[in-house]
Amino acid sequence: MNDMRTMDNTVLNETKITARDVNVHYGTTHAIKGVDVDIADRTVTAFIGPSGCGKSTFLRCLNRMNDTIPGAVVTGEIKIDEADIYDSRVDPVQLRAKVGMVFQKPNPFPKSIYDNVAYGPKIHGLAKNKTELDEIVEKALRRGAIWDEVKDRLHAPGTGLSGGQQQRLCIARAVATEPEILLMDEPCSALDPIATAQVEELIDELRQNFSVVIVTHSMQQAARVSQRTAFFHLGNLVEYGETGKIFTNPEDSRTESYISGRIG
Amino acid sequence: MNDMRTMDNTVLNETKITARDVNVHYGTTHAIKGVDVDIADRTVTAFIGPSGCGKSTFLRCLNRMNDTIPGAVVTGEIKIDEADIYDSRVDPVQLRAKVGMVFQKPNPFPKSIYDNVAYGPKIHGLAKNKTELDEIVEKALRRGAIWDEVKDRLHAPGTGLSGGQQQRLCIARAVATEPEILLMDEPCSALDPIATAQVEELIDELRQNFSVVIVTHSMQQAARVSQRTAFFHLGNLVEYGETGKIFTNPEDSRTESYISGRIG
Amino acid sequence: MTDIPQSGATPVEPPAPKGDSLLVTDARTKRRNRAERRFKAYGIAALGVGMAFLVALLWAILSNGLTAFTQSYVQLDVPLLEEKLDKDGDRDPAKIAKVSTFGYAPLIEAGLVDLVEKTGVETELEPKALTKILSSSAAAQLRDRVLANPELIGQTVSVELLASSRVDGYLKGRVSRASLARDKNLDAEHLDLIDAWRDAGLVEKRFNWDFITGADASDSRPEQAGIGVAMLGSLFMMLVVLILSLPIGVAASIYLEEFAPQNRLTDIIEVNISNLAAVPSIVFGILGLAVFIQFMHLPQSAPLVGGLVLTLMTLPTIIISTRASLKSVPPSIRNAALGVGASKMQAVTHHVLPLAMPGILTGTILGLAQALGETAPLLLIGMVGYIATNYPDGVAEGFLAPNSAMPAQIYEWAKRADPAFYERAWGGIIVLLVFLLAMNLIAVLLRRRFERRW
Amino acid sequence: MTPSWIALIVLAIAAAGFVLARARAQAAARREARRLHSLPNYYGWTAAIYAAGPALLLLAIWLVAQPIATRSLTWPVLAAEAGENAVPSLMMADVQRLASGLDAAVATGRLTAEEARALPPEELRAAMAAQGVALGSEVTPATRDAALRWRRLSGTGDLLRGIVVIGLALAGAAWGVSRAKPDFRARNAVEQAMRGVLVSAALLAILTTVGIVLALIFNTIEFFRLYPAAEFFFGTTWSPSFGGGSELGILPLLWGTLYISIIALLVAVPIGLFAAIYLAEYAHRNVRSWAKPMLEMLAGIPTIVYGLFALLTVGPLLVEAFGRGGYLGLGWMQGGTAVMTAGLVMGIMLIPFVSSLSDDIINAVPQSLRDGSLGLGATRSETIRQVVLPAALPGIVGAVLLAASRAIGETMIVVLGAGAAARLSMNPFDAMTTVTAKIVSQLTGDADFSSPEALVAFALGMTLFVITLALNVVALWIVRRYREQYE
Amino acid sequence: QSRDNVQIAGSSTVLPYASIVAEAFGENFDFPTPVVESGGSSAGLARFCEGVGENTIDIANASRAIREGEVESCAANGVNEIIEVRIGYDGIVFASDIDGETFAFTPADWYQALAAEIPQDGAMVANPNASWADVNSELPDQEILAFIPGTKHGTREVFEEKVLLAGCEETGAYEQILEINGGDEDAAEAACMETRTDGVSVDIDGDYTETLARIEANPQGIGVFGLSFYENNTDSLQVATMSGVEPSTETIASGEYPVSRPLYFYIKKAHLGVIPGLQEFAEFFVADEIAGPDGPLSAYGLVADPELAATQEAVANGTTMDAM
Ligand SMILES: Nc1ncnc2c1ncn2[C@@H]1O[C@H](COP(=O)(O)OP(=O)(O)OP(=O)(O)O)[C@@H](O)[C@H]1O
Ligand SMILES: Nc1ncnc2c1ncn2[C@@H]1O[C@H](COP(=O)(O)OP(=O)(O)OP(=O)(O)O)[C@@H](O)[C@H]1O
Ligand SMILES: [Mg+2]
Ligand SMILES: [Mg+2]
Ligand SMILES: O=P([O-])([O-])[O-]
Repeated sequence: MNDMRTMDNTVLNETKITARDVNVHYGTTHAIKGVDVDIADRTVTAFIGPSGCGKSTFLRCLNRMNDTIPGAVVTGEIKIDEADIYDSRVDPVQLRAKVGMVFQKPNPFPKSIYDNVAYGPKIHGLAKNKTELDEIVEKALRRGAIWDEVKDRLHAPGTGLSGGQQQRLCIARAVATEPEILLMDEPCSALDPIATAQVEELIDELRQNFSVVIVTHSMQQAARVSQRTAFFHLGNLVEYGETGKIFTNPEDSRTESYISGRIG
Repeated sequence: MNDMRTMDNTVLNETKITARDVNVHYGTTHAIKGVDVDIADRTVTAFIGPSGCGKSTFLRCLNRMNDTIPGAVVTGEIKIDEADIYDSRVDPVQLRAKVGMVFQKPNPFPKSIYDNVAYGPKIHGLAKNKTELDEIVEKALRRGAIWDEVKDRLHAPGTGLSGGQQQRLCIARAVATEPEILLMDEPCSALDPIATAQVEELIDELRQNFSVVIVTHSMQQAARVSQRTAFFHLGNLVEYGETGKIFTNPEDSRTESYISGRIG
Repeated sequence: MTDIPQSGATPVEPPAPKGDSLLVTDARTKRRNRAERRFKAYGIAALGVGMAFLVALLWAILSNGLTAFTQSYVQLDVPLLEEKLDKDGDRDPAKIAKVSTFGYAPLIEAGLVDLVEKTGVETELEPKALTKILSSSAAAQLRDRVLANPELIGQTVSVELLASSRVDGYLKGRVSRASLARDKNLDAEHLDLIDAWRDAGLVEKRFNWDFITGADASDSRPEQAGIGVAMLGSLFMMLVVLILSLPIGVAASIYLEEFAPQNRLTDIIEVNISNLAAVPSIVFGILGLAVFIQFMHLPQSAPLVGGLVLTLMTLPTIIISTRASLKSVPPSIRNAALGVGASKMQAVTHHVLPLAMPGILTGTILGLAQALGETAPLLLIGMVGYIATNYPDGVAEGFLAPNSAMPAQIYEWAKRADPAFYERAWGGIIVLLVFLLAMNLIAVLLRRRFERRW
Repeated sequence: MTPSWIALIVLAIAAAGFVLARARAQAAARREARRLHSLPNYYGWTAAIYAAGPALLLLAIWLVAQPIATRSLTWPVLAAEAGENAVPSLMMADVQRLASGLDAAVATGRLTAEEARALPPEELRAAMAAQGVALGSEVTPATRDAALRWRRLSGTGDLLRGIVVIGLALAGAAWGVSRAKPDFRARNAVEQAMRGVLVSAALLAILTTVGIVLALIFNTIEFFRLYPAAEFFFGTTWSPSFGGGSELGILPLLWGTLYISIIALLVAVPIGLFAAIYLAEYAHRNVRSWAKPMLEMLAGIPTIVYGLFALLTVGPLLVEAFGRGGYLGLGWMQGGTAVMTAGLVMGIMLIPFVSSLSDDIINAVPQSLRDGSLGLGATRSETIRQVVLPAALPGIVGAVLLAASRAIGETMIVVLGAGAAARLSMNPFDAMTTVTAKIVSQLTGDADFSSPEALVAFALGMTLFVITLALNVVALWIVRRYREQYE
Repeated sequence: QSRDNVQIAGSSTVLPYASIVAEAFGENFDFPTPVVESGGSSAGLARFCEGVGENTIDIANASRAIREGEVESCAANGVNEIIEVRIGYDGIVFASDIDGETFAFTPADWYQALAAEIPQDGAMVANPNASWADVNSELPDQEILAFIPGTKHGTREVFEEKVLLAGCEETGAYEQILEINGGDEDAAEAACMETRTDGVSVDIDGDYTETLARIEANPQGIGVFGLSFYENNTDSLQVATMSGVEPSTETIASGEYPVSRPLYFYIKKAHLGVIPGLQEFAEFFVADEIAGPDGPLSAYGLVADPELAATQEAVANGTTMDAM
């Protein structure tokens, strides 16, 4: 098995997202502690770290989804394309249209599969007419590697899908709006290897034009798809760098022990 | 990497669950097609197969959780300890107390972490008093490999946990009632390698006394923890046998191609 | 929940020995299943109790009110004497109109005397006493007819006139001969006449459309009273209530539940709303009188004002139920929408509202039902009493012209002395319920469409 | 132009603005929606809102203001003639009636505009009667002059109104269209407007409260000027009498309110909640789909029916059981009217308030929670009691509060079921009455309306209002605390 | 929007008569039928006194004369000229279930049956009477149960003064109470009119239909009704005599039957000549063919006013209260 393919494209692009001294508190829980990070454009960045270390929390900071959690307080500075996204002039809606998200728990709308995917394109006006919309939906479902399974039941409810199918539906829903940055919180956790490979292919394809940030527990997956990896531990960003380097030659002992402690 | 540890305990025990010609329909979808299977006692059985092939559906048949889905129709015969669980004399409540379940999507109750775990023991009267209950809860949380993370916030709501923490909470909740058979639907999908190892240890421990059925997408995990593996494909049980044999020498070409197509 | 409620109270069973057959239910499970069955039985019982009361109430309503839907009429030939109605004989409408209903009474008396002779029944009744058989509306009925066709003067016309309430009651079996004997208003001889005329086919009981379409009548002629105009008043009020309270209520709830920051102002609004729910409806009447009539100079007794008052009264019901159902929509749905770049407003209108719709509709049903049946506030803005207007001329008139409402009409009838009004009151309740059912049907169908579990 | 025509024109302008702005935005983006900040429709809506919003608002204000202005400009014509007892508003009403009658006559062609102006005062009443406009008395020359002036002024006003309002709409539309450029945040603008609407809807609650307080306060103060506050708040006797010397203690009324409401809730909450649970969790879909609307009918039956039901059916039944010589031999009850009678019947009426709303809320609890509990071997009832109900609790509390509120506000059932006499007693089989019932009866009674016996209705209303307000504040506070502990 | 119909509000006792007149008025005149609202004398007068103008009512019906304080607050709001019109009398009768015993009362019987406390041997004791026979041996031996008007009703005042207080004086109890309380006349009157609270005397805040329903549920009860209500329900009620006189429009008009009260309506003079039809309606109301002894009002149970002619004149001339 080629678990640790070496990176063939380490050309790092310009910075897309800059985070400085980001702190997140949930009431008294200090979930993210002074994280600084630069995320490059046209790059896949992987967030790894033990469960509960704050990966999802940090990811949600990047498109201000934390705003919706009562009691969550975000401080520090996060800039996307030089613009501070917590600036009062920034419209979180526009931000989220630009920064798409796949949530950790699949959360399809209680609507049909078609409507689930078509929703984003509709509100962003990406389709001029029904045919175009149909095309967009089909393309997104194909990219989400779920088209074959659902093409005969596009009007069945999205909540009646299996766990992995729901996950892929959510991926399709997120890519349908063509975001510039895609945040994916464990997008393959419920997927079989083949579907995983297809999603990874999608990620690779997206990287040609966009930034992708992916949270994963699979070191192999991180190694396969990402160019850069950030390792979180207890709310701290312990180490961040080129994926190859993190996995072969980590600087921090915690990274080292986390990586070597891996089993899968 | 030792992805494919060979089985050291292939002593197969007596049959715990027998399924004959099980069919499940969701309305017009034929999700499970004539599955026959014998699941042994004190054994870990893994269900593998591509996403949407019917693993969860079949798993839910084993403790009659499909009863709660409107439109789901189960036919065929499933016997646990010689008793047909679809017999009218069988009380699904008692059945489910005996056959525990961890769901694919973590679904903690909107209660405190403590109450989430204490819930099962309370309704089954497993604790005489508060102290005993505290002990049970602690033990379950330890077995779920989440005690350290939550011991200081036992009375915080379970819904405020991270994805992986919720998953482990649900595992703890299931083992707290000490079921004879434990059905686990992708219990480690949101877990990091260390937590995964701890849960796998738990599974191994449970196997000493009980039957465990686990759905997993990780071939390595199946190989590591299970003694027997069933491969599902498009609702059919394609192949079922000793894990070692399935992974090294599958009979069916579909099994073969699924296993070899694996990447992680 | 506090700690270990079950096991604290009951002795703990040892865990079932492993390998127990599933076919045998263990003692604890049996006990729990009994509790389960009990629980379910409570549910069935509760539903049964509710239904039983409903059936009892409906039975009472139907058995008391169905008779209001039939009415007795007397067929009478009346000589329209020219010397009484048009002394000058020039058929000048202005002069004909000068003859008041009192001028027509003798004509009717004459017609009755003729009829008695024609049917050949012996009676000692005075001609004046004979008119007790007919409704006092007879003269007006006749006058209207003459004013509409002055050329009838001089002829003998055959008219169908309402029988008086007691004659009607006798024909319906509501009043017996025995009880009428004690009644000062009608004698046994009247009844003999009625029996004879009925056999001759001159007195007839049939379905009473006028009750459903007509206007109120004064206390002395229950047989003429109808609920139609009041129904129209209710309809216009409900239109106002629906048009205002549903959007306002939903808008206020959305603001409070989805947008409002947690601050003093929202707290004050929240407390205010739940408090308004507890304000007695009559106080809303006081408010309506002060604000809408005295301050804003809206017309008195107008459905528009009634609708506004009822809107204020209904709002808390709709807001409370809408908020409750908005609250019950899982946050993951909102997150999903926000995550694809929907604005909060879009997330709410596209996803949350449809999911909360059943609760909103329930609140609307309850609120409208309450508003439809409310009398007390109408008392103060002048919609209760004798408001026998005819049908409004147009839609705007419908909102502004004086009118009553069904519950007010029913309340008014229920107070009146003549027992025939009591029957009408129950009949009115039937109409009100049918109206309510029709109104709810739409909401119920909509609600069924929106219901889903996820 | 009539106001409705102006409104229609404004709406038409708004629609045109919508189309133009939308087209302009699309053109600017070269039909590439991506380049637009918002969906094209939002640009359209912005223009429509700019066009219609201010214009319609102005129209509304104008409609209120113009008659006031016209009146004050016309009054001088009449002032000379008016005696010292004259009532300007009534005289002006006559003028107005005459003016609109003339308008109608001209509109229907019965009179030419010339004739309308030239008609001598003596002939006006007859002319108006022919037009179907009844005038109270003969028309004086001054009245006629005033009417003519009124017609002139309002004619000018109407014209001006049309021009200004439509102009404003055009300006708004133009402004909206001119802003329809790709980077204009049209959606935000529209949503801001929507938010404004939402906030004003919520503020209506405060307005209503202010209105209620204002409607009650003056008479309440007047009452306390006539009757000592201490005796009102702490008096234990309620016995108004016409000749004065009434005792108007609120305590027995409050006690009755509390007692009857509690009994009503004791009936309605368990029955309603269990019915809701049954409908949402156990009943077959079909059963639910007809049983629920049926129960809702209970909320729509007029309360007078419930009152009669209490008086004629429930009361006598209870007396048979609990009265003297009843088959329970208890002798607790003296007559059919009692707290118990009214409470029971009111409880029935309130069942749907609890059941329907709770049913919706319970139904909205996600299935995965039920699965989680059932999967642990819980019975359905355990699942319901320990998982579903707690999750649905906020909504259920709302439903119960709603029922409690209605119980406090109910009159007819109390009057017929519980009696009219106020009493402080512990026995639920005694007749008592409530604050609300007394508000209604004192307000619709025969006492001198400026006497304490009638004014007390306002004080009662105010007191009840303040008490329920205080209770609601406490309830909110408790809910908050409870919630904070939980999260 | 100008109003073109007459607006009337007030007493529910006067409402039936006013509605009969309004209906006839609508039938015979070209003016629209007046709107007659109920809501009680007090509420009606309160609205009457709110001021003059189109958005106030023209006529208030009242089952009692307007009070001093009300006239003052009327004046304070600019309602200075009020025309008082007495339309007749409302007889108050005592009636019981038609199938029960027959009663012949005197005010003394009622006082002794319903007083909260009666004087006995120089002290006030709680009323011990349980049966009508205890009160007066000529009355049937039937449990006392009386449905009397609640304190909101004007009828209650008439009942207290013309029955209870009269009975109190008749029996000599009044003197005894004065003796006991040391000559305080107000207190003595109040004591005479206080009714017992042990469930024997039941206040009715609703209408006569409610009283009737209560008698149906409790056939031994005796209720207080208006004459017209009784006359419409002679098939279920029997009337009791008072001091030997049977109530009827004649005995009341002649003053033989003691318990009755006058009914009024009040017209805002400022509205005459301005509200179309107001003058005509007022005159129509008191016309002989309507309010006279042979008119429909009398047929319905109103006791015609013997001084109707004077009233007619006052209405025609618009004589206001001050001028009278
Ligand atoms: N509630 C439902 N209604 C209708 N179809 C369903 C429902 N649940 C599952 N299915 C369909 O049944 C098939 C099997 O679903 P199941 O959940 O068992 O798959 P699975 O093997 O668990 O897949 P995964 O690995 O993605 O969880 C799928 O095609 C799915 O779409
Ligand atoms: N809504 C919340 N309220 C309170 N605490 C929270 C909330 N969400 C997360 N936390 C806590 O914040 C910490 C970080 O959570 P986060 O979800 O970011 O973890 P994660 O790295 O995504 O973990 P996992 O891999 O398990 O998903 C955890 O300790 C978690 O318990
Ligand atoms: Mg996470
Ligand atoms: Mg699955
Ligand atoms: O309504 P009343 O004033 O006559 O009691």
